[in-house]
Amino acid sequence: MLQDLFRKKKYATVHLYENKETKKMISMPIKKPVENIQEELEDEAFIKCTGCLEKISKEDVKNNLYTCPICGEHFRINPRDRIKALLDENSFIEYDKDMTSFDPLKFEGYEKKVKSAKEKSNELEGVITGEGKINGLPLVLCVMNSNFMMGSMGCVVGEKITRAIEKAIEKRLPVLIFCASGGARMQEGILSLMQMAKTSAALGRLGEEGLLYIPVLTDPTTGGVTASFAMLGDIILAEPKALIGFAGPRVIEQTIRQTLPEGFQRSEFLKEKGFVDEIVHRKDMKRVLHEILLIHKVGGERDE
Amino acid sequence: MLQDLFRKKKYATVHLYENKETKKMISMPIKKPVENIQEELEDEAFIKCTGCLEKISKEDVKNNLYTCPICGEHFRINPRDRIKALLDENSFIEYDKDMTSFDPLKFEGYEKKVKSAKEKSNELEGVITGEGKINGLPLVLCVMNSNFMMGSMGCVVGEKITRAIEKAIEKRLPVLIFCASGGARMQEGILSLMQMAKTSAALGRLGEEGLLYIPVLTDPTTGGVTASFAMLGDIILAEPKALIGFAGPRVIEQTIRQTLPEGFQRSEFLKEKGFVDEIVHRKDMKRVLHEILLIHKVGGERDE
Amino acid sequence: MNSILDFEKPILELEAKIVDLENFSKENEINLSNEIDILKNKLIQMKKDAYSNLKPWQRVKIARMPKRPTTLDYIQKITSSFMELHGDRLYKDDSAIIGGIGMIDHIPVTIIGHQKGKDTNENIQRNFGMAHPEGYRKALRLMKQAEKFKRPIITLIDTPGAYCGIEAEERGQGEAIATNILKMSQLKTPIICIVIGEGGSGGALALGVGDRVCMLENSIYSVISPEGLSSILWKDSSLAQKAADMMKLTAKDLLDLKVIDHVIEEPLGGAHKDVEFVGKKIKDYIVDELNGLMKLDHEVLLNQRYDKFRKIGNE
Amino acid sequence: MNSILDFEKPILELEAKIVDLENFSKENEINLSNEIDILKNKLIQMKKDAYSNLKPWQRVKIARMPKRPTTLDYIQKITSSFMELHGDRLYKDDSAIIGGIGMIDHIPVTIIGHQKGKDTNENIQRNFGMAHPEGYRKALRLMKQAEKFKRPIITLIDTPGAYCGIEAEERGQGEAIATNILKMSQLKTPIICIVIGEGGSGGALALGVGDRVCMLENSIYSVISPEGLSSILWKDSSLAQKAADMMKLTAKDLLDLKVIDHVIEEPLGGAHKDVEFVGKKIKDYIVDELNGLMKLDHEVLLNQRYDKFRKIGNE
Ligand SMILES: [Zn+2]
Ligand SMILES: [Zn+2]
Repeated sequence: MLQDLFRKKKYATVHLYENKETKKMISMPIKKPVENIQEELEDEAFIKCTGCLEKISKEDVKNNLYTCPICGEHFRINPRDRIKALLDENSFIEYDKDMTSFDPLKFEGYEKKVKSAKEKSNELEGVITGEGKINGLPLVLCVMNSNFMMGSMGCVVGEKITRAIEKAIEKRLPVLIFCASGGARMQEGILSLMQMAKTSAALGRLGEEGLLYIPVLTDPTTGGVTASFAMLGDIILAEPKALIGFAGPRVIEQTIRQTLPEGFQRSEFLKEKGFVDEIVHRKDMKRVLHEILLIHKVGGERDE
Repeated sequence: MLQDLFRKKKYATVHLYENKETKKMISMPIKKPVENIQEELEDEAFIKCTGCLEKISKEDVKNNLYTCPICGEHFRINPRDRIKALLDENSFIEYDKDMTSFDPLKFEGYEKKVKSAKEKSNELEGVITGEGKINGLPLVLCVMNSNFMMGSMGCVVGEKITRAIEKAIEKRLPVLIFCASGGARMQEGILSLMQMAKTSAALGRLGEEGLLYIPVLTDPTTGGVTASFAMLGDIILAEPKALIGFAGPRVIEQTIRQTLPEGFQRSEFLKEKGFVDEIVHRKDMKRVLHEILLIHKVGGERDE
Repeated sequence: MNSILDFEKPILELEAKIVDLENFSKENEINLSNEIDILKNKLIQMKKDAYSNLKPWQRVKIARMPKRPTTLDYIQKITSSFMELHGDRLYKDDSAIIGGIGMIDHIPVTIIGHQKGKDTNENIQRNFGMAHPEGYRKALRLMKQAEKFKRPIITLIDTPGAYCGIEAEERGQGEAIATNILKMSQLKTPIICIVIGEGGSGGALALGVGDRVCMLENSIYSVISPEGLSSILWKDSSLAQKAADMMKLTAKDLLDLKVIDHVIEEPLGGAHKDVEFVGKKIKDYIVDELNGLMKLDHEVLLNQRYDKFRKIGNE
Repeated sequence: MNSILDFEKPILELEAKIVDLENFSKENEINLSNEIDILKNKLIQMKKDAYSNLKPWQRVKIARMPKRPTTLDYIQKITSSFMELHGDRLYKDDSAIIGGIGMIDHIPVTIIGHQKGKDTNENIQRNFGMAHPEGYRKALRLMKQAEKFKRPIITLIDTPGAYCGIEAEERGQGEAIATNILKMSQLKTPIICIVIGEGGSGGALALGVGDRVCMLENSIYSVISPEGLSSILWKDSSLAQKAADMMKLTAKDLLDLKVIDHVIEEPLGGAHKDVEFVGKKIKDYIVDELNGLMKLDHEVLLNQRYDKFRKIGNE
């Protein structure tokens, strides 16, 4: 009965992972995420799904926004592909695209690591920022890149996100951040920690202006990002089964000297614990975001 | 070391029930409260303490503000005695002292009950309100009376407390409420429930004016009072071992069909759970309240 | 629980008899239309007699019927789009209270309500609509969100009461309810509260402080359950019916006592007989009232809200 | 843990030798004052050499010494009255963070700090100064209270980090820290943050957003522990010393990086050698800074606070 209710078309159908399905997903074991699904796909025409273990065609996976066509398993998606799938065609205007990391602490080996990350990801840094439209509704968008040093937050990531938020305040636009991060960028030391304060303070101003902020938590969202902008949304969405936590599971296991319960720190767990508003399948993301943007387009006034 | 620190004179010594002592108290079994210690005292010169089970002289108990001179057990105290012990001599000006309950629902047997409560308590209603001074610092004071129909909150209790809060707003004074209540007064039905909204809304205004509100939770504080003004303090104090809860222990036991853990819903338990700032012995109450009032006398400005 | 109430039995029997006669008439080709018309008129009269003079206890029964439409049923009827939001951002997502954002007649709103189940399984999952502190805290989070985005708030009240249990006490049931009551008196956005079933004590009031408070015709709102009152007064919870008669817990009683502003009509027999009808009535009420409330200055709005509760019980 | 650090051993040995000589001289009535003076001068030089050029790892050791004064020690030194307040009003009173109200030089203030224990028992009770979400939420409650009553806020930072555990994650460690960071950037009252020992990552920053941020000379502040960094970089936590040298975690480093505003002097050897002295320095710093900050408009104050963090890492 309740499920029927939510299957009605006029509702945002973001309830896919309710009830029985949720329980099934929560009880799934923690698995190693596919580090980079695109690379694997270059080898042959099929891969084995990490969710259902079925053989699936790479073409199908790609056509399904890098999710399994059989079980809905979400693989990591390149930020450019995500932006393309989400925004209206040709609506994206990128901000600060030339900004690149310096080496503030002269940290041994850091320059080399950044160089290799640039080559591997074909990006200059771990986040892409800009503005665009979803079905005609404008917004500021930041997409983190887990391919760039695990999406770690250094000064450039913090600065780009802060500038994007400030731009949104200036233009009175909502902000959407796709989070994907292993945490702070250690090679930038205390400066990287301070990006948590910088970005959060900017979000504080955004909120005071009555503007909407939606983080979407994708696999993995951990560390300093979880302890700052990932958890500060008016509405917090997550992709299915994403790892989301402050401390990483390995660190916790080392601390408590026991293995973690199944499903711990996954999206479904966080929703149950009250920290995620809804889990949204990647293919529904555009529709759900549009619906939210529409409701927030007008504040307390008729939308006519 | 830590205990030494707090024994220094310059600190408010409200830490009596810290550490080991707390644990001891928390593990004490729930006991039936002494319904009316004064009545018992009329019989003979000694009573048996409900805390330490020692024989103690009524005179000593009275001189100790109705606490056990041996173990510190707190017995119930008449509101007039409490006011006398707390306020500077002759500083109390009572508000609305003639206000008395009507029978809004024409509820069978209610008038008779009120009449008997008046005779038993020698008061017209379940709360005394007014203003006075603690070591020269003015405040508005409400003291509930567990002797008057178990301190239940009907329209007059709600109205007197609301008026006292509004008076405090007018005069820019802090508000102190000694809570003692079995909950809503059923004989006034839905009107009694609405007193929770009325008093809480008044406290909302007090807070918006930047004025201080301190509830002191005494035995028992339950039901509608706990779910309104008892829990809305800037600083919440409690007397030792007072029963404090939303649902009464008997109702909970009936619901869950098991006996409650020892110390459940006692002051020390609530402090541990984060709902009480400090537990203060009745003999320290005046000093502690004076200290708090002093700190709040000036806001962010030097007190010179 | 049975979804046919005792006093409905004669009506149902008569309905069945009419159907029998009609069948008999058709099968045997005997004209009984006169007799059937008489019975049908009698049925209409019986229904009117039974349902328009319901005793408080009968309304208690209707308000608690498992068939009675719930918060989600009405949300479906009154919104053109709705998205449920989850969690208190502190401890848990309590499914005894649901909330989310949606559109009513092109007005963006936040809707929050107690949610009972439709069957035993769902009732266990939703704890029979009895919230823990995290339920009230989720509600508060969503109400503050509504205030931020200048959305009016609609609350749908349907709970036997706040849950009585060890964990609920440990996590501050009293604090959670108290904080909601206070904050609702301060929220700078219109609030409309509608009791759709059971308005059980503090657990109801925690969603019940608004600019307008109204009740469905067969809903109840009280400081304690009839069973609770009778067990306190007479140490016998089976005298609940007697208690209900004394308590003034029906919509009409609360209107007379000026505790509520309006009673929303239900079809004969109760809201479950025609959810569409009741949904329409609720929607019309909300839209009408919001049209007025949304025009008010925040200061005026909050002063009126304060005065509304301020005067209750002040002779 | 040992409270005598390796590099201090020669100093302690020389100190012991001087005492021996003085005793010997006294007992045997032999004048050794020349020799003793030479040694004493040597001792002064040795101390200067050792303590004024401490390596980062040595400061890490000092910052973590069990003897190092804690939040409560400093509260005692800097306030004329203090009352601890308890609880987050949601779930628990977390004793890894303490807070309360008091007077510093006639100024009412709210003081909040991580609290380590003095011995193993107390450390277990206080979880070694590693807070759970409820600790940060208590801190936030007290900070909002301070804002309401226009009291400046002093935070004393001394934590290895936020606790890593199942319950901490379940109750939203990330959410609690994030919310504190955001809210601290908005509080309309002066905030002074002082790192008195370990400033461990997000757990430190959750009390670390203020108008002034300063550090005691031998305290540290970093995004990860040296052990954590070395185990990530070299899969070997025993190379922590090497990591510490690379990390820029000392007070002087952070001053150079413009992350902090000021370094508070400690006596040679560390704060534990003279708590009175350090307490006085802290108090003077607080009073001086508050005198300026309390004169500012809220808007100016908040803009300056925003800019302070806004510019960090912006080349
Ligand atoms: Zn699959
Ligand atoms: Zn005793």
